[in-house]
Amino acid sequence: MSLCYQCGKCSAGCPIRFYMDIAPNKVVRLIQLGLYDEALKSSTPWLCAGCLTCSARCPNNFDLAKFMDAVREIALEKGVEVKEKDILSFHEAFLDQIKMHGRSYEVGLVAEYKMKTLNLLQDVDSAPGMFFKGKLGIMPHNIEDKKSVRDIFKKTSKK
Amino acid sequence: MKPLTGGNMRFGYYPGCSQISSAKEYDLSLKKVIGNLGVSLDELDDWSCCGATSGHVTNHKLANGLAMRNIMLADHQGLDNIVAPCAACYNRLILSQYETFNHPEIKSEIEELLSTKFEKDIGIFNVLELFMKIGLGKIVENRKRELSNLNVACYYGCLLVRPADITKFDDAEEPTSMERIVEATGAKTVDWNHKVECCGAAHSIARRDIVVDLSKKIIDDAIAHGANVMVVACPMCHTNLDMRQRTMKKVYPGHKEFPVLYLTELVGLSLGMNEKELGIDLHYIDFKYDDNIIKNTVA
Amino acid sequence: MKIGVFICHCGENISRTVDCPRVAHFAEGLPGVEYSIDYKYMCSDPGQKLIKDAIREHKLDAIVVGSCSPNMHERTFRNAAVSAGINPFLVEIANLREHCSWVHDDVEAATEKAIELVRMAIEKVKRDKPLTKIRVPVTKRVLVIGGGIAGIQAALDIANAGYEVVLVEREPSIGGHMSQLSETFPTLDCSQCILTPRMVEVYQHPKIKLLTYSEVVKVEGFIGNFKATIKKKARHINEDLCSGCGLCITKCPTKKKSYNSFEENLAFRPAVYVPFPQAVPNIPVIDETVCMYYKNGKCGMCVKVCDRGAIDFEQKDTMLVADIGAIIVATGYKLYNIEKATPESKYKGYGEYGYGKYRDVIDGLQFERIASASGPTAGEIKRPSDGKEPKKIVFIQCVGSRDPSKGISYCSKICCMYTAKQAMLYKHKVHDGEAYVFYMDIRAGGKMYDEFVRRAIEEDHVKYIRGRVSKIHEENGKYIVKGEDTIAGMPVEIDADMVVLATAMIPQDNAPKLAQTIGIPYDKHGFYNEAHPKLRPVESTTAGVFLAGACQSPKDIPESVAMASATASKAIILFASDTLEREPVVAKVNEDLCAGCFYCKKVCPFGAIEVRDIKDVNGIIYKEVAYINQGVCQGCGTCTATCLSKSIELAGFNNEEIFAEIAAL
Amino acid sequence: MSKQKWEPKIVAFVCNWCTYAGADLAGTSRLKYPANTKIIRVMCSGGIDPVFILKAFERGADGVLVSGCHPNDCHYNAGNFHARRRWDLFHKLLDFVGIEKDRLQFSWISASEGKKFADVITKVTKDIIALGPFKTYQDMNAEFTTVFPEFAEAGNKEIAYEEEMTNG
Ligand SMILES: Cc1cc2nc3c(=O)[nH]c(=O)nc-3n(C[C@H](O)[C@H](O)[C@H](O)COP(=O)(O)OP(=O)(O)OC[C@H]3O[C@@H](n4cnc5c(N)ncnc54)[C@H](O)[C@@H]3O)c2cc1C
Ligand SMILES: Cc1cc2nc3c(=O)[nH]c(=O)nc-3n(C[C@H](O)[C@H](O)[C@H](O)COP(=O)(O)OP(=O)(O)OC[C@H]3O[C@@H](n4cnc5c(N)ncnc54)[C@H](O)[C@@H]3O)c2cc1C
Ligand code: SF4
Ligand code: SF4
Ligand code: SF4
Ligand code: SF4
Ligand code: SF4
Ligand code: SF4
Ligand code: SF4
Ligand code: SF4
Repeated sequence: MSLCYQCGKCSAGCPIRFYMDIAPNKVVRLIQLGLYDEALKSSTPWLCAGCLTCSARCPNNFDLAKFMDAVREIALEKGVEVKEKDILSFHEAFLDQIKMHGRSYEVGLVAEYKMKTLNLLQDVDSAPGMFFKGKLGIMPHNIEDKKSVRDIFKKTSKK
Repeated sequence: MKPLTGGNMRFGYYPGCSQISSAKEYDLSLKKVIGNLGVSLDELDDWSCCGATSGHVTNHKLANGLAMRNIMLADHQGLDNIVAPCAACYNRLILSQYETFNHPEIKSEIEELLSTKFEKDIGIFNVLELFMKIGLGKIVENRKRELSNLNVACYYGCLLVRPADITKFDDAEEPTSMERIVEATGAKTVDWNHKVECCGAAHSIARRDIVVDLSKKIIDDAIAHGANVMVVACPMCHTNLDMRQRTMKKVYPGHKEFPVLYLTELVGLSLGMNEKELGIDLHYIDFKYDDNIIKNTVA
Repeated sequence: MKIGVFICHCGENISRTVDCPRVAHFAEGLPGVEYSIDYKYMCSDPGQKLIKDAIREHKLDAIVVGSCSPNMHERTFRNAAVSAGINPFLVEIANLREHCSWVHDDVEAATEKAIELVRMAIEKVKRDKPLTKIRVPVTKRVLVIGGGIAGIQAALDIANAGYEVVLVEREPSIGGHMSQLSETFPTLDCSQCILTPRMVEVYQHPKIKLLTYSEVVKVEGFIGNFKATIKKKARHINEDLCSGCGLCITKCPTKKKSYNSFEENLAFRPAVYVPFPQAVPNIPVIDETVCMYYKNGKCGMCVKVCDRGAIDFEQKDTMLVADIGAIIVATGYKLYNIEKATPESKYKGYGEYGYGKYRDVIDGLQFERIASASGPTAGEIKRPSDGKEPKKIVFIQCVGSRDPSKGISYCSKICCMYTAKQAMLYKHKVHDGEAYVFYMDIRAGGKMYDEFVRRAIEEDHVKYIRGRVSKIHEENGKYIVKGEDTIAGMPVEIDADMVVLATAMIPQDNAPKLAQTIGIPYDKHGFYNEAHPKLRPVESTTAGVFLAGACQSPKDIPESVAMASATASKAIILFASDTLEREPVVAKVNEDLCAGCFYCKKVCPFGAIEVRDIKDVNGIIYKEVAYINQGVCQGCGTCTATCLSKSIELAGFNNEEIFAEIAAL
Repeated sequence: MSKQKWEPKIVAFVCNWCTYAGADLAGTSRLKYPANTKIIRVMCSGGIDPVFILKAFERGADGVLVSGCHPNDCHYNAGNFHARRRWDLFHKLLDFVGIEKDRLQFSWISASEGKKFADVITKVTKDIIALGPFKTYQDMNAEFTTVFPEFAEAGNKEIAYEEEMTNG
């Protein structure tokens, strides 16, 4: 983490920068200064799309994208209140599908996501199209050895 | 079908979740096209989801575990390499494997998690590398259609070439491998700005607003540089850039529809296959290629 | 052999923990010791007199002094011995203070150790051989490699002191990068105006032999006695006949055949050219790769117009050999740019900034040419792509520098300053223009330097934004510069008309090769290494080779000039006497024993070992052996430890002497 | 101090420019360390012949320390680099013939590291005391000298190889 010399190149190139409350480099700075709470409650780590633009361009080879992964993980462990709840709900719903079926199941995902966020109207513009084109399966794709995947979840669970 | 030099090529195949649902046409066209070029794919038995963005953004160990389960299956199945057509899967698999083999702590952690031992480094290829391995000459030789009316914007997105020191196949800022493949089909490529810009795929559902803005910028830049079609090599990119144009039209009233193809579909067209065979009719934005006539595309 | 032993108390410094009389008494009983005594202050005048008297009185052949570290007073005691008639290398010091009394508390243990140290010294001195300092003659001529401002300054200083200089420049003209600059910080005086007179002075100086369009291909020998081989490339123009009228240049039909490298590829030049109008010497060269005569044997226009008959298509490269006493390396730097933005060039390198892809994204030297009154735009600020005056210009600092991901960890040191200068020049020329500078830190250490940067901000209203730019892309003829103002914590996007990148200063392409030719070390980037970063900053570790200017690390003009004058004085110091005197601690090969394996040659860090043929009476070579050049050998002894047949001895530290010390334990 | 107790004999081969000066600094700083070690000065650690060490053991030394400039600080540019390669091999050889590795120790001590010098001497002395007197030299002497030429040969070959690699 001391690799970051706060040049700001990461923030300058971050595609999501305009939607974030503080710049990605500032998240690093706050952690460098030991101000964990401030960093963890910002929306930035949640909005980060993991696109690796920052890591690819960082002049000092600091892997900021991976750092963001770690910040989110710590925030979840510490139970810090998440600013971008919808995003977290999405990730949770996505992982739940994998836990259940071994593969992602889009109908289940959307259903669960909507249950979590109560944002029932959000996806109407694409789903009908997808059904129409025969792309969204009504049934989930289950793998055979679901237990092995569930085990991975169980063993890595933080709760 | 002409045999390839050095006999038939076989690759392991990790389709990834999108390939069996929202990106059916990618799966379809991939299999068709490379079959035509004399290459066959062995699908990984009982593969599971790589965890995608949601995995690594929330739980590092889980993410590695989900990805490495598939590497383990590939090893058990005796595969030396696997093709992962989705950029996100490709990125997850290659990074997890890299971490596993370069960090002894992570290796032992994952080995314990999956009760296995990792010895073999499995080659992980994306579709671009797959075409490179097959050889561009093969495409040229088998070309049936003249695609020279197409001005193609090649879109790599963020996860295909990054991090360049691990993926090691192309330049991170100005990659050119996709252009070379497209040029092998006889189509033209345009030089544009946003070929490695992120479309925000991870937030496709939760923050539609962001994704629409970002995708709009990408499409506009391609149009501004004279492209009449865009080619992608990732189902997530495709979802955002094709399907999201529906929302785009609402948010940006003047938006004109712009066709987005999978790289495999474009290659398929040049090999003489039709839209239906390649699943192009499943796209949200229509694209018809009736020998030298481009209809319904922004010129 | 009669040995004298002198044990010093150093006031109480030694005698507090070492029983000095007992040590002296013990030594007295050892074989070979003729005389032994202890005394309060050996280095004092009475102490030295005591030593001298004892030498004379007891007819001593060698002495051992038990005192402080040899680093302190070895020279004192050697001088005393010499004045009493003993060879200085028959003096050994037993370090009883720093290595004994000061580091131990126990009197018994310290005394015992002192006794052993003295005994070891006695055993060594018994085997010491008288040595004389080595004298080597000095050729009083300096080879200066590189004719930038550093090379020019060094050459002039040395020549003005009355010594001969051979100045070798790779390009057709001297002047280096300084001749390309517009105005120079921190005074904004015109670069050409202050440089050109010096270039002319070099050309006219009777003591300077100027070899342009030439390269040093081989260096042999050692300090005071180098032999340099210089390749003079064919100009295809007879320098003695040419009057520099320039007619051939104006008439040559290949007007736009190649990029003008002096103009940083912003202009073209014909096959026959001088790099720039004020070139020294003002004699053109013909570029064989472009000239039509070399392509198809046709044209010959230049021959027709030249009334002096100076064109010579048959001219060949020639080799010159010069005897040289000292070498000054002043080969300067180049910019990290990978590829310039020429219309055909492929984009590579700094992909995210579109460097080499967008024609209006240029580097610092290109801006210097655009701002220069003698440049391709006659000093008007215009974009290379369409010749329009840019109304919004962005400067980006630290491009490549301080960027380990691109392989450069260091700060290029001058770009903060020249960026401020260029932004200022822009504002002076384009009054309604806006100038932005993206920076990480401002490094403006120097007299009037920070004031200069402040002036750019306060008086010329250049907008400084702290943060590195991530990406530049083009949109409708504008360059969208995406940055982050890390102080405000806000993203910034500027739609600029032109972007200037302050790219890193890196060594010349051939820097490592030249270093290998001369035999000097260089760092991982290719900059030449100084002998000591603080105390010997202008010397290389190879004796007689000095470093000036930006070839050692990024430098501005004042520093380059200061270094150049320092190297000149180092060379002049060397020439102050006719011969060089060196410590005689050098290695020597026993030719009878040498097996000719040349492992020693491989390990010698100074390249002091050569192959020598041994011939029989008929002059037929029957054996090859190692030969150590005493002028080059620095006496490290690495060869002696490497030699399997034990054929090499290091004077003053030979195996016998060391074994004797070990045996005395 | 009574003489009954066994005191180890230790020889330190040090280079003139760095470690010798470091030892001087330990003195000027009045740092204390055990008196068992005697210094033999050579110009460069690159010039220390393995034979010196064998001789020292032969003459009854219980331990040997070799110390020079830090890598890259060498007064002679590269002498200590050769030393390091040679010692790596030599150390392996000692192990091979059954001399405890700790009897021969290496360190890099610069002219400004007086404290380090004192610490190293203290540590080496402690290590050697722990190993006890060195008696086996006579027994293995014969064996050693037969192995030695091969070792030296191997060492030189490696140096030569290394040089070829670095010079192109
Ligand atoms: C954009 C820019 C603006 C600058 N502005 C200023 C300023 O305003 N003020 C200031 O003080 N400094 C400025 N500088 C710095 C200045 O250019 C350098 O400090 C100075 O030129 C260094 O001089 P030099 O003689 O060491 O090297 P150079 O000028 O590089 O000269 C080296 C010479 O050696 C020759 N050479 C190279 N290799 C060989 C070889 N193998 N054999 C023979 N000859 C060889 C080269 O052809 C060249 O002529 C600027 C630099 C840049 C990049
Ligand atoms: C806190 C600090 C830390 C530093 N650390 C470093 C570092 O780590 N590395 C580094 O390279 N540099 C360092 N420096 C800088 C370094 O101290 C100077 O570069 C260096 O000492 C300058 O040497 P000088 O001979 O020019 O001047 P000085 O050291 O100032 O010597 C001038 C001498 O002239 C004498 N004098 C003054 N006036 C007269 C007179 N009228 N008549 C006769 N004698 C006179 C003075 O008594 C003095 O002895 C540091 C400086 C400071 C303040
Ligand atoms: S680009 Fe790298 S060094 Fe710069 S602020 Fe971002 S993480 Fe830090
Ligand atoms: S990885 Fe996250 S922080 Fe980095 S550029 Fe992408 S979105 Fe921004
Ligand atoms: S070569 Fe002839 S024409 Fe050309 S400058 Fe010299 S004298 Fe003039
Ligand atoms: S012969 Fe060559 S140099 Fe002379 S005028 Fe013709 S092209 Fe130019
Ligand atoms: S001088 Fe300034 S611009 Fe140049 S590398 Fe150093 S800090 Fe960056
Ligand atoms: S005054 Fe000193 S501390 Fe401040 S910037 Fe300059 S060198 Fe650095
Ligand atoms: S190492 Fe010894 S034997 Fe071999 S060449 Fe050198 S001096 Fe001769
Ligand atoms: S003593 Fe050192 S410098 Fe002299 S010849 Fe031997 S290895 Fe070279």
